[in-house]
Amino acid sequence: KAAAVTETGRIKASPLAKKTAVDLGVDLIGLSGSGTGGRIIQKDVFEASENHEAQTAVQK
Amino acid sequence: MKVTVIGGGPGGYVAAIRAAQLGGEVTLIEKENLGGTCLNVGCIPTKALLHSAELYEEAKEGAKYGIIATDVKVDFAKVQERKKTVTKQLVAGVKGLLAANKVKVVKGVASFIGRDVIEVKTEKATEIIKADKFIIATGSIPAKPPIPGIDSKQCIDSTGALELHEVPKSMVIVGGGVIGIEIATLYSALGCKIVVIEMLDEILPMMDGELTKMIRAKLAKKGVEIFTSTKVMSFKDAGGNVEVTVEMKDGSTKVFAGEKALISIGRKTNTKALGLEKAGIANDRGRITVNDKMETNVSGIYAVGDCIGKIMLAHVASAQGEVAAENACGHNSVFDSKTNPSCVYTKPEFASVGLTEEAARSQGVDYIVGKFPLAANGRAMIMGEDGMIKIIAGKKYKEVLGAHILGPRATDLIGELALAIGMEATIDEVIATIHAHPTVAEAIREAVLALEKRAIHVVDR
Amino acid sequence: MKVTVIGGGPGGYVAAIRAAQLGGEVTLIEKENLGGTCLNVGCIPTKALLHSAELYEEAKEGAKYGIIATDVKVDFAKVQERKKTVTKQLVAGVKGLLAANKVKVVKGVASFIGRDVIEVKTEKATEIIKADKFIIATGSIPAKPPIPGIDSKQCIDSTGALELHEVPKSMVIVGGGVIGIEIATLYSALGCKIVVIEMLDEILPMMDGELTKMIRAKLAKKGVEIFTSTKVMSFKDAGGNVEVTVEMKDGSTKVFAGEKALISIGRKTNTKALGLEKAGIANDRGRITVNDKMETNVSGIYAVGDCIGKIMLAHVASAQGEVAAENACGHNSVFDSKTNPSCVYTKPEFASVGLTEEAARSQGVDYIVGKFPLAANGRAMIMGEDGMIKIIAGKKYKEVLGAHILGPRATDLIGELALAIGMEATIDEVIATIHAHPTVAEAIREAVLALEKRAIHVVDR
Ligand SMILES: Cc1cc2nc3c(=O)[nH]c(=O)nc-3n(C[C@H](O)[C@H](O)[C@H](O)COP(=O)(O)OP(=O)(O)OC[C@H]3O[C@@H](n4cnc5c(N)ncnc54)[C@H](O)[C@@H]3O)c2cc1C
Ligand SMILES: Cc1cc2nc3c(=O)[nH]c(=O)nc-3n(C[C@H](O)[C@H](O)[C@H](O)COP(=O)(O)OP(=O)(O)OC[C@H]3O[C@@H](n4cnc5c(N)ncnc54)[C@H](O)[C@@H]3O)c2cc1C
Repeated sequence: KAAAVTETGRIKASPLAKKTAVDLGVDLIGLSGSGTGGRIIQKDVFEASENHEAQTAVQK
Repeated sequence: MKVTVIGGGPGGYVAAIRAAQLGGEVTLIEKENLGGTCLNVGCIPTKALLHSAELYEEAKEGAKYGIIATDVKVDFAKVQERKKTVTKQLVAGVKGLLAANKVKVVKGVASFIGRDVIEVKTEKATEIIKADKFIIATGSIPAKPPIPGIDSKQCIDSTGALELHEVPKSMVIVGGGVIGIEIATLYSALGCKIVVIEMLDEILPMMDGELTKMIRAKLAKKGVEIFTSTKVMSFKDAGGNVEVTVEMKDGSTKVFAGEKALISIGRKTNTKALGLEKAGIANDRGRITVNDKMETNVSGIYAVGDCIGKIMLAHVASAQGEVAAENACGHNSVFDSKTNPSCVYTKPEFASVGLTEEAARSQGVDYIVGKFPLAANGRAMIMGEDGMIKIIAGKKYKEVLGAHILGPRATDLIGELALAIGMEATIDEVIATIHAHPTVAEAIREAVLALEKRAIHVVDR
Repeated sequence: MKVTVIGGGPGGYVAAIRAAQLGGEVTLIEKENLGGTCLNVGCIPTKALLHSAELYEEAKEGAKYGIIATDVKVDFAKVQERKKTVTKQLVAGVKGLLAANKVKVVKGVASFIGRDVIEVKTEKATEIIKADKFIIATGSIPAKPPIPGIDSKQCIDSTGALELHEVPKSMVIVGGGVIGIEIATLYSALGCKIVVIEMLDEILPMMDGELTKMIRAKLAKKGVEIFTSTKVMSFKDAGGNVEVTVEMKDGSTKVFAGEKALISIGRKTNTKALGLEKAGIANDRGRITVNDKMETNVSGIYAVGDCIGKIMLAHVASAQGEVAAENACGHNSVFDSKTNPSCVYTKPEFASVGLTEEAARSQGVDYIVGKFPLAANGRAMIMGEDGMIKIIAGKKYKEVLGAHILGPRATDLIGELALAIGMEATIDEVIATIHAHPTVAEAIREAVLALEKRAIHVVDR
């Protein structure tokens, strides 16, 4: 997995990943992308969302 | 890195070139013709013949467009000659590309004699070749079902159908898959009376059912008779004809006679001669087992294309060939079929990528559908064609999940939607893209707009 | 919301439908024919005639493909009739769409008499129409330069060229833009001797120069003579012919005679009758000034399409029409031309999107180029065509910046690359997309691979 932020600070993410991230409240910054050329795809957002939920559950 | 590729079809020769680009020392073994099924007896010859057939139909119907040709005839020998010119040129091209990439080509039959060694029976001798990596791309051959009488001389396979010297007066086509339907399109255009017998309840089962019904109607209009849910029981040589006895949907028996019977019920992997067991390569009745890196169970041995018995398409073989070559040369590539288009060269063309509506439904995907009829597209109208574009999108995020085009240039138009699926585009991105006027491609945007009931050139309700 | 649209071309009628979809109470004023320039005397009639011309060429050359037509003739009256059938059908379609969307259509000439009110001179009366929002889409008309003798009866504009009753024996075309070159393609195919005079140093200045040279060579092969850096000095009626005196590149004078002279040096905005000053609408010599929301300086008044005098293309007019309608109805849309394709219906077709190499160079963009010759593409070869695909990408991130296609189906193929540019795709995404075999679209991927010197079907060095 590669970091999905370019030198110019733009986040490389698919449109579907972006919409999903907004919907699930996932922050794309810091996510790494598993798509072509390190792009964040929906799968990455789902995984991040699940990890986040798992972490919050542990913290509680 | 020594890489040996077995088979010179679109899977093998592409793998060989890619491996050479990455610095491999590559040998390619091919027992017959470079280009494999695709260039010699598959994709290219069918499309070359179909192009002539299309020109014939257009010339005959020219009067509608003010182009008057009184006496249009098919010189079938010439048609075949043109086909040969094209295939020869492309095969020579492949030879040249391999040479330019310094791939050593050996003519002969390869088979494994160990995990890292094959023997190649050439015309004169048997060569032993050792390599670090092997890529198997031996393709497939027509399947021949054990139906009584199938050895009648009038029973031909796709290779035979592409090499006829005359247009037969009539033909019974057994199997309504891509090959059967393309050959039906070809010979019906050239004046042959065609009957298609399909065992399943629809022809072209991988395509979207709604559009398939439209192409069926078009074929019917041209006199192609199609019987689905119908099973061939036997063939009988009846002199000039072959008699094909079938069991109809309702259980009754019927006999169709044809000058030829084309057997196009599928293809099977061509791995028998390979000695897979000698190298311990896992396979399922001849279909080589691979993971998404195209690796077999034996480290260093890859397999791609028809010989793995999954998606039997030339562009899939080539895509897998690139992946295997990259992995063989130390890179890390995976094959993903989600952008893989399926095309049928009917008239008009028929193309599909991603989920069909049937697949979406059976997978329980929450989807919406947008459609646009090409009868409302100016460019299609100018060409005297119609058809339909149908887009399947996810209900929640409206990502493009599938696209289906029946219409002129469909096989080339599908590329835009394959890219959309690959990039996880939602319909917003397709809508934001300006589509040139007057093109058939405009109708892609309209079909996508229709998903939100906001198409411009069709009344949305 | 009361929305009044002035002009029923692809800018106006699309704006009207979109505004109606968004709940607007819409009136559309059109002084002549719905569909405007595009459907009546522009895009559609040219392409309808060109389709017949293409069929004629194909029928004549059929022998190469085994299709023998001994006596191919053009029935030009029939060709024109077919064109009329198509345009009539499409115009009737627009009428139906407007009705279905409950757009009120008024036939008459509109002009502003205040900031929120127009008068419409209909056949019988003058109507006064007030509205909350106005969308101006009055299009353009052929420009007529003040050259001596231009009023000679043999001098025609594009409208005249599309309505000839016979194919002229010879034609001098003044202006080598899209319209001039399409009409050259049309009539040269039908047997007319064509000379094109272009003032600039190249025809089709918005297209990529390298590919333009290729189409120039193809036109030359068909007998079209093209003179660039050449200026028309005067026209002279010489009975059956018109004599066109030009100043050649080297300063010498030459006279070309033709049965017709087509003046296709450009188009000017059609805003004179509008009374722009009465509403205080800012404009630059008749070109209405707008921002990227298609708003004029007067709040509530929008302008789209040819009448703003920027990119004079039907799909741009329609895209801007949608934007204006959305903004008029309270949404927030902007027009962005970055995915806008330019197409020329030569044989083969010619299409472009994004930066040309010339533009990239002059803008100082750091770019790389990938090319693939269609002579190496199986599908193009089958069709008997060749050409070139050329991709411009950013040097650092390899994002697609421009794409240029000269080849069969180019106008439809460009859609994939327009989407790529719109999505800021890098070449990785195009490469990861499987392109079907055998299609022309495969060559897009090859051209992109060539950017990294890893094309498969051409030798990269
Ligand atoms: C009539 C027809 C039309 C088709 N049309 C299309 C189409 O339009 N689009 C599409 O995508 N696909 C089409 N296909 C399918 C396409 O041809 C195959 O998917 C493709 O050729 C598979 O490529 P491959 O490299 O895996 O195998 P192949 O092309 O079959 O090549 C395998 C090669 O390996 C050689 N070989 C086999 N065994 C050995 C051995 N032991 N030693 C040495 N050499 C060996 C064979 O001689 C052959 O040349 C069509 C097929 C047919 C029959
Ligand atoms: C020969 C030719 C070929 C072309 N080919 C192509 C092509 O292939 N692709 C492409 O994209 N573009 C093409 N174009 C350009 C295209 O036709 C125009 O860009 C497009 O029509 C512009 O649309 P519009 O709605 O802005 O204006 P128009 O189509 O010009 O429509 C304006 C309408 O407004 C009406 N009108 C004007 N003033 C008034 C008034 N005061 N009151 C009421 N009504 C009024 C006019 O009668 C007209 O119907 C071509 C043009 C020509 C001439």
